[in-house]
Amino acid sequence: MALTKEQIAQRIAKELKDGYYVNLGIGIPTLVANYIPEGVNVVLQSENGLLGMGPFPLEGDEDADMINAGKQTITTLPGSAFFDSAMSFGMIRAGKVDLTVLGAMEVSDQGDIANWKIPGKMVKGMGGAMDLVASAQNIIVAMMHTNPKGASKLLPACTLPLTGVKCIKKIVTDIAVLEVTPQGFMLLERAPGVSVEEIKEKTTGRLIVNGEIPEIQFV
Amino acid sequence: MALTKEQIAQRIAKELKDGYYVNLGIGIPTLVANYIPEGVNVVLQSENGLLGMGPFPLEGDEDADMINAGKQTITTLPGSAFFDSAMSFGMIRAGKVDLTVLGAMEVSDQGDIANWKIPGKMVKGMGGAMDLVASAQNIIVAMMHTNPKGASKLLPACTLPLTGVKCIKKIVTDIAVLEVTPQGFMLLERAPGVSVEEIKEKTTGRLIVNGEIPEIQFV
Amino acid sequence: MNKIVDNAEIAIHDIKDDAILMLGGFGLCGIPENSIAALVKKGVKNLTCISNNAGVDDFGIGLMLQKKQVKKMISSYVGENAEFERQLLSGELEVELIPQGTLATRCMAAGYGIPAIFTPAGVGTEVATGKEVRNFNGKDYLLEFAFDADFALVKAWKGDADGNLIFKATARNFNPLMAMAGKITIAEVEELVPSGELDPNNIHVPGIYVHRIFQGKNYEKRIEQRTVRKS
Amino acid sequence: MNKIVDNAEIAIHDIKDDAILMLGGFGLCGIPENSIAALVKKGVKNLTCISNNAGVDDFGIGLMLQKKQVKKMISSYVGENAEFERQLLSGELEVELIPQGTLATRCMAAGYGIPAIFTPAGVGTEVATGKEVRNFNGKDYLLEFAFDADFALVKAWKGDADGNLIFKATARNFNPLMAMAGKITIAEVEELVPSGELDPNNIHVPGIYVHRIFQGKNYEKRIEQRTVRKS
Repeated sequence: MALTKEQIAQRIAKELKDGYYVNLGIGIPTLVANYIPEGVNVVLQSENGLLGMGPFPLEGDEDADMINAGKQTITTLPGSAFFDSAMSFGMIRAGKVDLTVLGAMEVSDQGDIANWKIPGKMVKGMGGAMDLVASAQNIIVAMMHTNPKGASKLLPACTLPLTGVKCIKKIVTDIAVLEVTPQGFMLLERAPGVSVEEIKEKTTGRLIVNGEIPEIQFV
Repeated sequence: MALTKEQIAQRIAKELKDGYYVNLGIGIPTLVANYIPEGVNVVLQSENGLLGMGPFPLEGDEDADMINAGKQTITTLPGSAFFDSAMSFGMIRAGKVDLTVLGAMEVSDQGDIANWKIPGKMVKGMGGAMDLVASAQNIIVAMMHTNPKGASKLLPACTLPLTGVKCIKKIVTDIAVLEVTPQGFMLLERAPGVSVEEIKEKTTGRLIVNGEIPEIQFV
Repeated sequence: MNKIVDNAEIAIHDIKDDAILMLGGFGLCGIPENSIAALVKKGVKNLTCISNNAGVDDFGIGLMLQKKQVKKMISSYVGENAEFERQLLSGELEVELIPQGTLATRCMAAGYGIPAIFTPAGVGTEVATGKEVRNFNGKDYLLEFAFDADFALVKAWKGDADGNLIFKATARNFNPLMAMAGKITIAEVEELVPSGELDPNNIHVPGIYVHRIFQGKNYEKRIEQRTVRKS
Repeated sequence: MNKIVDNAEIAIHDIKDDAILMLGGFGLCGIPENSIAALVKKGVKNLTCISNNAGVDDFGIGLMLQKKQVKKMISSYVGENAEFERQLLSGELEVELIPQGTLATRCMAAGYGIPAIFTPAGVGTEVATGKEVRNFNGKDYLLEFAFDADFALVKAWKGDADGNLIFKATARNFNPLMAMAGKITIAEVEELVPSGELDPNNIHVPGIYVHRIFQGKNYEKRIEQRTVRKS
C-alpha cells in the first residue's frame, strides 16, 4: 500500500543523524520534523534567517516577527540564532547544512530536479530552492511517485524548467526509496505491499533493481 | 616657518565637515582628532572594527578588548558600534567613509602613493592601507614635504613600491597645502613665512602656482 | 548632522518616478510599512522594486501595485496576490525572478563595495541565461553583480539617533543587507532611542549606512500564515 | 552531539604537521591564547598560519615562531618581533603579505561559500602581480579567492553548548570571519554557558559554524600599546 504523506516524512526522518543541521522545504518535508527519532538531536534551519526552529506556537503566542521560510508563525528552541538572509544562504552555500529535504515536480535519473515553474502557468518564483539544490551536499526529495494524472515523476530527463542539475542524492516517494547513481535510480526499498513491478511501471527513468528489495521499515 | 606635526593635523582638521565619517591613519593623522572644530560632529572609524572611537582611556581604564587600528587602547563614544573586519572594509570599499587621512613616504603628481615598503628594509606589511587608498573617495595625505635627507617626497613618479594609484586628492605637509590635479600638484596654501620659492625647490613633481598663494590659516 | 526625520513623508520626499528601490522584509515580516504607505500617498510611478516578495493584495508592496506604481519587481517569490498576477499577465508589470540567496548576496555585495560575486545557484537553469559561468575547484558558478539601488527602505526594531539599527528575530531577513546597499538608506523603527542607548556590541547595521531614520507608527505587522499547535 | 571539549589540548588533538590554520585576533587583541599554547605544547610543525598579525616575541603566534613551528604566514602586517625578522631574513619562514580588507573578505567568502570576490585593493601595486584584473563600471578590481583552511582557531567572549558565539568590542575583528571559514572551527571562550542562555538576536556566529568549543582559562589578554590620557 502506498505511503501517506506522513509516512513519507516518517521514512525520511530515519535519515537524520545526531548533530545534523537540516533544512526542510515546504509541504511533506515540513512534516519530517514530527518524526525525529528518539536520541537524535537535529537543528532545523529556516533560510529566511534562523537556526533552532521549534514547533508552531500555541494559540495566542504567535509573533509576526517570528516566521519560517513558508511564512508560518513558529517558535525557537534553546540555542537558536537569528541572522540575515545573506548569512543564511552563506551557510547553505558553504555546505554547513547537513541535509536538505524538498519537494519536486520531476527528478531525472541523473539527479536533475524541476520544482519551480510550469510553462503557461503563473510562475511564482524559485525562492531559495535554486540556492539549496546548487549548494547542499545531501539532498533528499520527498514527493509522490506519479503526478495527479498518473504520469511518472522519475524521468530520463526533466521536461519542466530545471531548478538544479545533478544534485539529488535520494528520493522518497509514496511507493519507493531510491538512490540516484551514475547508472540511474537504484531501488533501495519499496512501500509495504507494493511490488517491484509496480515501481518499474511508474518509473520512466532508468531503474536499477538488484536482488531482493526490502519493504520500508519505519522504526 | 614650517608647521609642526600638531599644526599639520590642525590644518587638516579644517577639512572636516559636520556628519563626516573619518578614518585617521597612524602618526600625524591620529592627531587630527584633537582639533575637530567646534560644532562639527564627526564619527571616527577604526578599521579593525569600530565606529565612534573616543579618546584614550584614563589610566586604569584600559581594556585589552578595546583597541584601535594602531593597537592603542581607546574608548568609545555614545552611538558607537562594533563589527567584524569584513564589514569594516566593506563600508570602506562601499565609499561610506567620507574622509581618509594617512601618512606617506612618497606621493606622485598623478596622485599615486607609496607608504608601505622600502626595498632592502624589513617589510612589515600594508595593513589596511591598500584597501583604504583603493576605496576612499576623499583622501588627504599628511606628511613632511621632504624626507630626513632633505629629498622631496612630492615626485613626478614614486620610486618606492606603490600602495595605490591615482587616489590622493590633497596633501598637507609642513610647508604647503596642495591639491592633486590632472596637471600636477596645485599649490593652495603655504606655511606662514615659507616662500613659494622654497616650496618649488622642495617639490620635484610638477607644481602649479596660480597667482598669490595665501598663508595657511588655522581657525 | 541630524539623521532623524519626523515621519515617512519627509523621509521619502526625494524619491521620484523611475527610482530603483530596495524594500526590506520577507513576506509581510519586517516590511517598511510606514515608508510604503508614504510612497502610496505620494503616488510616485514607474518604480523598480528589489524585494524578496511583492506583498499581498491589500498589504505591503501590494498596496503600490494596486496604484500601478511599480514598473518592475526583482524578487525571488511573488504572486501571492491577484492584482500582481493580472498586471503581469497583461504586460503592465515586468518581473525578474532570481534565487533568494543570489538576491541576498547581491545586496550584501553592494553594501560591501564588491562589484560582483560568484554563486552556484541557477547553474544549468534558465537563470543562467546570458550569464558568465566560471569553474572553481571543479564546480560551476554564475557571476552575479552587486545591486545598484537609489534608495533602501528598511524596517528595524530599534534604532538610535546615529542610525544604528537592531532587528528582531526573523524580521531581520533582508533588512540589514538592503540598509547597507542603498545609496540613500531610510530606516523606520519601532523604537527610536537617543544616542548611546543601544549596546555597541549588538548593532546589526552601523549608523554609517543609514542616512535617515524615523519613529514608525501604527504598525499592523500582519501575519501571512498564522499557524498554531494544540496545547 | 556534543561540541564541548574539556580543554585546548583535546580541541586541537587532530591538528597535524603541514596543516593550514586560521588564527583570529588583531595584534594581541582577541587571540586564541589557549589554542596557541596547546599547539606550542604539541609541537606540530610546518604550519601555514592565516592571521592578520604574527604576535610579539613572547606572546601570540610569536610563541609558535620561537619553536619554529610556522612554515608560512599569510598576514597583512607582521614583524613586531625579532625572531620573526630573523627567520624571514634567513629564509626559514615564508611570508605572504596581503591587504587587510582582502584578508578579511577572503575569510568571509569561504564562510559564505563564495569561491572568489573582486576588490580594488592592490590594483596597480605588486599585490596585483599574477592576479586577474577586471573592470566594473570604470574601475579596476582584482579577483581574489576564498581561503581554504583546515582549522580555524578563534577566541570569543561568550559561547554556548550549541557553539553560538558572541565577541566583545574590538576583540571581534577577524574572529567571526575565521570561525565561519574553517573546515573545522575550534572556539575558546571566556565564558561558556548552557544552551539557551544567549539572546538569539545577539549571536555573532551561529553554532552551525562551530565544531568544538571549550572554556578557556588563564587569559592574559596582553595589551600591545597601552595608551592613556591625563585625567
